[in-house]
Amino acid sequence: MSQSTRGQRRPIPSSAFAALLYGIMFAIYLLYSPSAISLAGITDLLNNTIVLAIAAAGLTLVILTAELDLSSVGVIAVTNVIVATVSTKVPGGAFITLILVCLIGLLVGLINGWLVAFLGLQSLAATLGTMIACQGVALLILEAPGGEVAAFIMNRLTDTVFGFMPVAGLILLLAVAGWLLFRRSRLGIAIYAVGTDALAARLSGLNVKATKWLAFGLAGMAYGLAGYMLGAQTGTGDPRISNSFLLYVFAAVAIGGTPLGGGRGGVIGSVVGAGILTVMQKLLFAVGVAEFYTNIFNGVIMIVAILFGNLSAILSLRQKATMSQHRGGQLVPN
Amino acid sequence: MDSSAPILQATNLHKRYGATTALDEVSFSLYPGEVCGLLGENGAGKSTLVKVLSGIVIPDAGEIILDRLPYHPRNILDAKAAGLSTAFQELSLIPTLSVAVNLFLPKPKVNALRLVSMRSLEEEASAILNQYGITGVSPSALIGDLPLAARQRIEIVRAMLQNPRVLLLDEPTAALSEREWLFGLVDGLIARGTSILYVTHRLDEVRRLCKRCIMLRNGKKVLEASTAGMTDDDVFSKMAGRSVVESYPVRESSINDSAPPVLEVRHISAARVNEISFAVRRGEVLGVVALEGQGQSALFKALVGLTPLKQGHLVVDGKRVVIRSPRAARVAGLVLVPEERKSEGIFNDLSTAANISIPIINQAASFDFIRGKRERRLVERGAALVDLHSRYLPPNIDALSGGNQQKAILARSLLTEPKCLLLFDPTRGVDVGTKYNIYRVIRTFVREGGAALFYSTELDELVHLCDRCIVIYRGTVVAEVSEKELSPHVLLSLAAGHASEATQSMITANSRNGTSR
Amino acid sequence: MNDILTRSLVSSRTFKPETLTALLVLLGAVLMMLAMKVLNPGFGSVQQIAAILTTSIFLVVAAYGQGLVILLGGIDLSIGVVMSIAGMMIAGLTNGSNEALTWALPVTLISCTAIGLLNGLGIAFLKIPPFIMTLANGTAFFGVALGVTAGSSQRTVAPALQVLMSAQIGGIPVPIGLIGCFLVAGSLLQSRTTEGRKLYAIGSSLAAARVVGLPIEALTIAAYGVSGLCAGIAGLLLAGYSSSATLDMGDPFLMPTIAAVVIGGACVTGGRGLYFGTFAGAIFLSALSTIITVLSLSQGWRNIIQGGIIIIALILQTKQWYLLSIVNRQLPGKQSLDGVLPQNSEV
Amino acid sequence: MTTFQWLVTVAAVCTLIAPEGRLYAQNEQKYKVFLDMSYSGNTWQAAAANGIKALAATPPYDKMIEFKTIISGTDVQRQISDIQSMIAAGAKAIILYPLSPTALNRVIHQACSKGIVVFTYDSTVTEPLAYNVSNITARYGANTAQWMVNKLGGKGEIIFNHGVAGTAVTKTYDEQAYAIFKKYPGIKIVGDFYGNWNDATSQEEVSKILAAHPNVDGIWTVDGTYGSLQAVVQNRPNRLVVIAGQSNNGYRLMMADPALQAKGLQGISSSAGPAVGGYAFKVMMEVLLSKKKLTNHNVEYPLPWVEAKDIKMCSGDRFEGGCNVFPEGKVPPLFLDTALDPKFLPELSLDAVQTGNPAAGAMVQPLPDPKYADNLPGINCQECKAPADALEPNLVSPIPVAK
Repeated sequence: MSQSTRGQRRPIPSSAFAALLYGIMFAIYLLYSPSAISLAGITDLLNNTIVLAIAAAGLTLVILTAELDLSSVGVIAVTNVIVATVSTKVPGGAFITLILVCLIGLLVGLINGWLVAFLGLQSLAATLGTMIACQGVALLILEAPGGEVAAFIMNRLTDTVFGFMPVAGLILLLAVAGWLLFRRSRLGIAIYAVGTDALAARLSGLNVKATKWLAFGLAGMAYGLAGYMLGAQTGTGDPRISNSFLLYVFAAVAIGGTPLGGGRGGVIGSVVGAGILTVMQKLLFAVGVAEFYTNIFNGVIMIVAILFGNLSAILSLRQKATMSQHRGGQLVPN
Repeated sequence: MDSSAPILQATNLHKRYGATTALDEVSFSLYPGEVCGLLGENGAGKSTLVKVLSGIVIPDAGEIILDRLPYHPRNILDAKAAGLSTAFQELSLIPTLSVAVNLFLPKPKVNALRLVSMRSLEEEASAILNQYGITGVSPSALIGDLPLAARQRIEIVRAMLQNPRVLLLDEPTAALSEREWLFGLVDGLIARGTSILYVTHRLDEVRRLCKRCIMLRNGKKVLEASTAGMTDDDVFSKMAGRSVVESYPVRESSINDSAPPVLEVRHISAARVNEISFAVRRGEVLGVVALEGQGQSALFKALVGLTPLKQGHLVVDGKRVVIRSPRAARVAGLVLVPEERKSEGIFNDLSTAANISIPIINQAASFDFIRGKRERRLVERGAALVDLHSRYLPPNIDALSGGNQQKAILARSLLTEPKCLLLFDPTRGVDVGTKYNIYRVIRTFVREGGAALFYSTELDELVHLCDRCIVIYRGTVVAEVSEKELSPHVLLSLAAGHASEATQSMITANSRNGTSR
Repeated sequence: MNDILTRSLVSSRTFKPETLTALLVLLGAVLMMLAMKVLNPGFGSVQQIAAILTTSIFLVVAAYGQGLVILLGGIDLSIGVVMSIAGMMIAGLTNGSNEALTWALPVTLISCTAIGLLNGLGIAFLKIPPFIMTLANGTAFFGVALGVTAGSSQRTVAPALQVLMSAQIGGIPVPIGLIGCFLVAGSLLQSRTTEGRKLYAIGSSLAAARVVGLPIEALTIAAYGVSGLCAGIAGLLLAGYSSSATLDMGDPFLMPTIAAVVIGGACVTGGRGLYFGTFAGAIFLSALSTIITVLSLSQGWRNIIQGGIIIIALILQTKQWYLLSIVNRQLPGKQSLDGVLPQNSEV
Repeated sequence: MTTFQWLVTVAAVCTLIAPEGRLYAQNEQKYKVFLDMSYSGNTWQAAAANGIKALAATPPYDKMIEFKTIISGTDVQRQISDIQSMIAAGAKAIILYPLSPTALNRVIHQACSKGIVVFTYDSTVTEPLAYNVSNITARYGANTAQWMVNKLGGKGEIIFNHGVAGTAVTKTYDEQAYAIFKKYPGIKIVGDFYGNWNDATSQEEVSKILAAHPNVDGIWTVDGTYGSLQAVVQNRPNRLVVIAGQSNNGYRLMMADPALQAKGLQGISSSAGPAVGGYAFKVMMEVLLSKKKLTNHNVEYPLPWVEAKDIKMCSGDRFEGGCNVFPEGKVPPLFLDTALDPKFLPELSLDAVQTGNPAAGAMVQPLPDPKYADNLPGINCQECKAPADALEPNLVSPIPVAK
């Protein structure tokens, strides 16, 4: 994701390759299941995508700062059971719950960020701790799947508006638009700077710790929102979010072209990555892949998706080779 | 403003890192409108002092007064607010962000929506680049796509942008070829009353810019003097803390022409390398002269198989070799001392000893198990070759100064018993004492039958150390200069491409005009 | 006296800060055991502690491979699946016959190693991020195993394996002996062999390793292969221990292997970590889960405590660096190395 | 390769596989039936799915339906997505193991409104248009806990092996069992853990608890019973326990072993059996073919209940003549004997539940009328009331509480 499109030619962002792959997979899916192009079909697909997409978008913010975050499944579990226990109990439940889940997500994210940025813990391990603890909190709130989600959340957020726009699609568009704006904010720029080179960022006067802290906080908020949308989709609360979901969140980010090293990539790629993983499930079904073959193909397609994304790296390398050499010495006559 | 009162006054600054004292009771003053040089070897505490003043490092003790007010910066923003800004040696630019964004970090201007408008930022940046005389750099270009020199300029401009009352320049010319550009800017700032602390290890720059300089050694201030009347020898001996002035080792030719050349490069092409041929003879140090970015880095990488050859081949000791990896190069007898010590040279989680023994660790093992005693003997032999004290061997290599790290890398290279050493700017960021040490090691190596290909950014080194030089311009060899004709002037004009069509006579003519030894 | 002690702490090559971490983590495990003793005075006999140690063997073994891979800056998410596959294979191939073990054992372990090698090949040559490669490979092989076995082993594990896990030699349960052997062998391989040394180097700086000409690809592949092998061994032992095999039995071990490595003081970006640390981390996690089991809380509180203790352990681990720096400060000034500036504190 | 070349390659691959894709187009006259498994890879799920698959391939159903198995995994959103795909593919009936009693309601409702017959097995959903076939309502927790209390004489230390935290089944059974144990002040729960229905995990955890509490008298489990008992046999071989739980073949063999009984082993083999899957499938097919009309959407599959005295060794591949356990070595110890059900599923042989292939010569037999289940709010119905005695045992009679 280049900061500017003018001036020198930029390598094609890997999110573009992810989008291309998505297009191809969707096209094949349509070939086998033409009914999927209907509004209902697309609404279903978007509804299936949105939880993963929002969670992956949140994780992207953390990964851009060159940290890892496993807490997504924990936060989603907590906020999902909150939606299922609170939204029908208070007036205006849908809105109040939305605020509540965002705050809870933010809180957990800020705790993560504090542990990582200010106490210097390794993010992978620290967020593993908060993930387990959050799952515990979710179990305390709701012992078993159940509860009830306000009808407004359940029905409106999974439906369409204006007769053609699935709400999930609208939310995804808003998220993408929000990201495009956020990328232009000081914090957005700082996140890239910190992830690229924390030392240089610090010497530039950026507050590295605060940037990471806020990135974790925002990510937590996104997880909270993902839990909310999960509630909308299932109409219920479930204290158990499977670990396979966590792995899919990471896979979505990686397939979307954001390397775990930080500083490169972006939210749009991750949203597309989530789309790829969701349409993959549909595609495999439509093509007639069943039983254990699903697992095998799941694995193979993930690898293919990454190889596809690597294309962008190869192409930009080739481009680099023709550009000037960056590093060199100089001559100093003494 | 009262010109006699110091704008910046530091008293008894003290900073320790664990067992090391980085700053030891350092006091100094900086007056309005002056450039004060800060000299010292690597590891003398210059960078720490800069970082203390910039708010990056908090001193353990000591007082600083800035413009008559107590000054305790906790971070770089405090320093900026107080009117002090810094151009760092490490370059504090973010490679993945554009020139414009980097210029205005950490707080680029935002519009009513609190968003950064790239267009207005780039327009403003463009004006600034013009104003500071930087041409050929698009404000929308990514820093990572720029040559090092351009990055350094932007770093300097960024520090100056703040209109600081005190400006710290930490080795601002380390990657800069046109120093006059900087000198002009410095002169302009001085005229406006800005005070500059100028950190360097180059005496000529100090003479050119500073009326006064201070010098650190082992964290202590050892000298504060006017630059007038200072001799080079004085300064070097003070800096190194030795009474004997070091000199280049005697270059007694040890070239052995009876044997085939140790390394013969025949018409190789690779990325950024175009049809290069040359030979390094036994007992010879062949210098490589080039301005920055002429393909010299690619050449060295191609020689050890880090980048693939498109055509041509190498002959080592008269035998044609195929080198596709540094491993193959090592087997063939070619060993690279790489350009970027921090990232390509050292293994910073490993001890110095392990860093030295790693390529030949199998020799210290029986049945694959490393024998401690055997490894120690091996490492000590290598350390002795480069004069590295054995107390540096156990600790992690990242605790060592740059010079000692470079010695360890040399020791590692020598232990593999190479036929030809490929040295890419081995003295960059190395203190004076170690430099001479490295020269000696190289000469000793070739005297004992080795050969070396030596690239340096310092012409002086090339002139005094090499038996012969080749000049690379735009990816190809444009001239060859024999020992007799070596002089900074000749090399500079050839490297700049002025004599790309040069005939031997022209070079000779040039060398006569130049200040040959 | 103090000086001599501190000097040996700091300068001795064998006593790395990671060793201190590992010892502290082990101390934490011991403290938890003592807390159990307080909670329940009947606790504390050798047999009881042996029983707890026995249950840690799977983690101790599987985490070794994870540790090697993390040492390279990678991660192996296929460990759970490989463990299950190993158990299923040994049950399927032996079908309760000890004689069949002679060939079934190598076949199983070679297959598991092969899965690991495949991970390594994708990572080293196709440059697929380890996270995705191992996840995808694990998912795919889970599918293969599901296709072959229909989800659960229909055969019995060879009795010899079961005996191995419950037998005692000279009063010491065999699994504990195995843990000891594995700890010694693993530590030697990781810290004393040339390959181990090269792994540290590659994990520390890939670029430098390339310049020096270390066999990066080969060792990457080998490390993932060893990870597969260790997961395979752990799976065999687990099948022997529980006298049965299912395709989900390895899953609970994946996250703990990562946690054990990190709690043991390794750095997830590579280049740092000792097997002794991983071992300590595994024992710590076993003790933690024991104490949580005995506390009789609702699962919610169990999770909260478990997560909390992991975080506290990590915080204490970072504080330990202060301890070390205090120790360093005791050194007399002339001992200091000129120009010695720890990289991270300088900036 | 250039991007263009890649596109061409991909397009070529697409055209190659496209013709095969019409696999739903033919066989229009057959009923399209889907099995949606969620978990895969444990003994129970494998046996249940194999039973269903074998029945689907048993005449006359093999000619009548087009049967397909989908593995959705443990992520509920994927199960939703797959059910949507099944609706789109024109399913006539779906039999599934639901991951949540409530999360699938909307998509199941969608399916049912399109006339698709939706059956769940073992786990349930609260959607009233779907049919649940399960024995979650058969009070496993209350019955087994009471049985243990009776055997222990109302006092003793016990270990409580929960199932999977956060599932409806675990919550239901735990509630019942806790209520019973609480009635008897002599019963002391000294350790509890979530064994995740996994024998290896259960064995580890029981070993740890035994280390802390060497005098345990009983273990209550839902699954992971064999592993739990193994832990006792290994750590305390001379003093065994009273134990309630699953129907693993190895566990039943141990229960019936006089040598172990002499050391104090008393066991009950109950818990949900995989045969519930096959039973649900048969009921579903009868509903689909309009052979049966259900008046209540909750069907109860009878709770297996086998005590040591009831255990009888089989000589063949079927449970014939009242036998209910296979000799050691014929099946692995974890094999679930309740995968077979001679009464409701006589079509299934041992091979059928192990491989999913139909038994040779078998024909699907009609089922007797089903027993309808109690209501359990939040488990199998939404706005409903549980029977007043839902926490009481109905298979064993309680002993008086000792004062």
